[in-house]
Amino acid sequence: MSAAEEPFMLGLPDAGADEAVLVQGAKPGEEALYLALDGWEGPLDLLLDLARRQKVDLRQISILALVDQYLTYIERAGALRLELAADYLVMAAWLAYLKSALLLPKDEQEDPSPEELALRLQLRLQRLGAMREAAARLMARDRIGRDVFLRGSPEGLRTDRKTLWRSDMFALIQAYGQVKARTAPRIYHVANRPVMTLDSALERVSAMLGVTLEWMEIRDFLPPHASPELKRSALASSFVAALELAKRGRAELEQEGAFAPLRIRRLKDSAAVSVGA
Amino acid sequence: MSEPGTLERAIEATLFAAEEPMSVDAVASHLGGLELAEVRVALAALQAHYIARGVHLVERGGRWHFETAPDLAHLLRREKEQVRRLSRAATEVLAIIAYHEPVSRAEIESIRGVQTSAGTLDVLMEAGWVRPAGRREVPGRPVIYATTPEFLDHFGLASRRDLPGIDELRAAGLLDPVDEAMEAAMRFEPDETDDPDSDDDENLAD
Amino acid sequence: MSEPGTLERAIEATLFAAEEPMSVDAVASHLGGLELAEVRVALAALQAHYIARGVHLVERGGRWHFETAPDLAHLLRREKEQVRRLSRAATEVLAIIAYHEPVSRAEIESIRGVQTSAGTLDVLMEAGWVRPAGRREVPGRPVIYATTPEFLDHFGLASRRDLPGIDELRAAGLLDPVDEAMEAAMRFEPDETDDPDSDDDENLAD
Repeated sequence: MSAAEEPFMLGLPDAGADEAVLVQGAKPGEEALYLALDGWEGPLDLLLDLARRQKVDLRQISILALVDQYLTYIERAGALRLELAADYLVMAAWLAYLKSALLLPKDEQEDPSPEELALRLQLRLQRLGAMREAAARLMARDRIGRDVFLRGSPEGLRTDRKTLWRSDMFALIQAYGQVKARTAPRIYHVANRPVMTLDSALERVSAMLGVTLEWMEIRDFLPPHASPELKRSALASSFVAALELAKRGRAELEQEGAFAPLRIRRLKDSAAVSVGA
Repeated sequence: MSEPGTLERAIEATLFAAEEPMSVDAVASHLGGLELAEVRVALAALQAHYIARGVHLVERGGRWHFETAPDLAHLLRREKEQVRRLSRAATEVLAIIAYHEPVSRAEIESIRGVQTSAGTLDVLMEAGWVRPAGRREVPGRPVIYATTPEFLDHFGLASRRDLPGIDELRAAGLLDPVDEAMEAAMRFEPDETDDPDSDDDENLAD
Repeated sequence: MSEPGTLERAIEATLFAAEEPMSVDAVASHLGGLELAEVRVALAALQAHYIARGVHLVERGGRWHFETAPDLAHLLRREKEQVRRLSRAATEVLAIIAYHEPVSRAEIESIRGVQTSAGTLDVLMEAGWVRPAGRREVPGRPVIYATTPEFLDHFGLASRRDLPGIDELRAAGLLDPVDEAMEAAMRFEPDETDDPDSDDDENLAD
């Protein structure tokens, strides 16, 4: 329905002009004024103006008469060789189509019907007319600075905000306590725990192995009167020491089963057992 | 002449001195946290007192201020008008926003049948009468526009309900979009249009 | 209430809207060349009308204007007091000054172990609890700070000697290891949370 599509939303920026521009060389007066299309903000504006000249309620406007008037103006503008914005011509073409459709017998009509299109145009003109009227009434109200005036030199109200600070003794001493605690020099104590180092275990185990060639249980290497903590440490160190001696080929280890006593004895051919040899 | 009460005098002095219109809230808090109800009573009394005088106390968009009586305009008009002259396009756009708010630019344009130049909305926003009021939740999320309290103030409107003819326009369906009006019109018989009491809106036909 | 006359109303509106006080001459000519005598009569009537109200019509040096009634002048400039709790940072600085006074800012910082923003000392001086107490005679001559009598007053101390000593603080558990105390402080921050607008020490919160 390209021909039936309403050319209402047109790409013409509003001129922002308050009054119609007189056509140069035309006779002054209404005719000339009316042909100056610059004075209208687009075809809808021109149509509304034409509709109003019918001096009837927009609801009872004769769309056919309106179409004729519009087309007449456009033709006269053309005859006067006035530059016409494209949208005026698009509107003219659409209105010519609408007119012919309105005059055609009903049964040959398409959807939407020309009556619907005409009604739509009428509704739009009513809305634009209503807003134009409303704008005029709005502008005519008692406006500040034109009709009513505010106090010329008001003293002005000032509110000075003042902060009352609040705190208390507890907050004060607590804060000081925290500062002192936060910044006090910190001393670290490292507890001296009873351990047997690997070095001393190696020394101990080698020395004791030198005494005999018999199998000895690893427990027998532990210091007899040690505290339980030291015993655990000594057991671990002595075990590692025994592994180390076995690796160096100076001792051999034997264990009959899991969790059975671990036994150790000096190898015969290593006569001199000494740490670090 | 009845003597004004203490509260009435305080509010009178406050609103006389204020540089901006003040809401009931603002008056109450300025005067040290009064009950809103008592402030309202005092404002009403003050308004009544000033009604006959050369200065009126008026409420505009919930805010109160003193201004000169409108009937004295001719005595007070300055040589240089302080009021900005609006182009016809701007007055129409302003009216469309005021009567339809919130409204998108496309909706404004569909009523006017022309594109709205960027400057037109700018002028209205610069005047402080129009503000962007969020976006419409439709595809494209267009910005929608509404009027401001300053708009009500400037045009002497207590609220949007005071917009001239708004009730009649609404009743006549002239604030509804064309599509809705079309539907309504199609539902009824076309002879609805020569409704005998359709002369109640002669403001629309000059 | 007697209705004001036309001239009275006109003068009322004129003086209300005037940006400067107006002489009788100026009023008369503004209103279209009235008799000075009738303007004077109307001014006197207006002045009498306003005498009981919150706004007065006054003459100063032959020129007339409206102004707030003298007994209501305090309404024009109001002080609003807002109580705020001292931030933790400020409390720490105050405590350090109280325990070590007189003390310079660099000394405060070295005791706190944190930089102290200038605003913190300002707040304490605004509160009236701290004052500059001269300069330390060392290179750079830094300003040194001390507490004020108002400080003792607010914290209910007869003298600074009443501040609990380090041993007493320790006994009260206030010198608990820093990480625990800090953790507790970070977890609860009771001072800060009930004071939403104490934003002056965000940067100091360590």
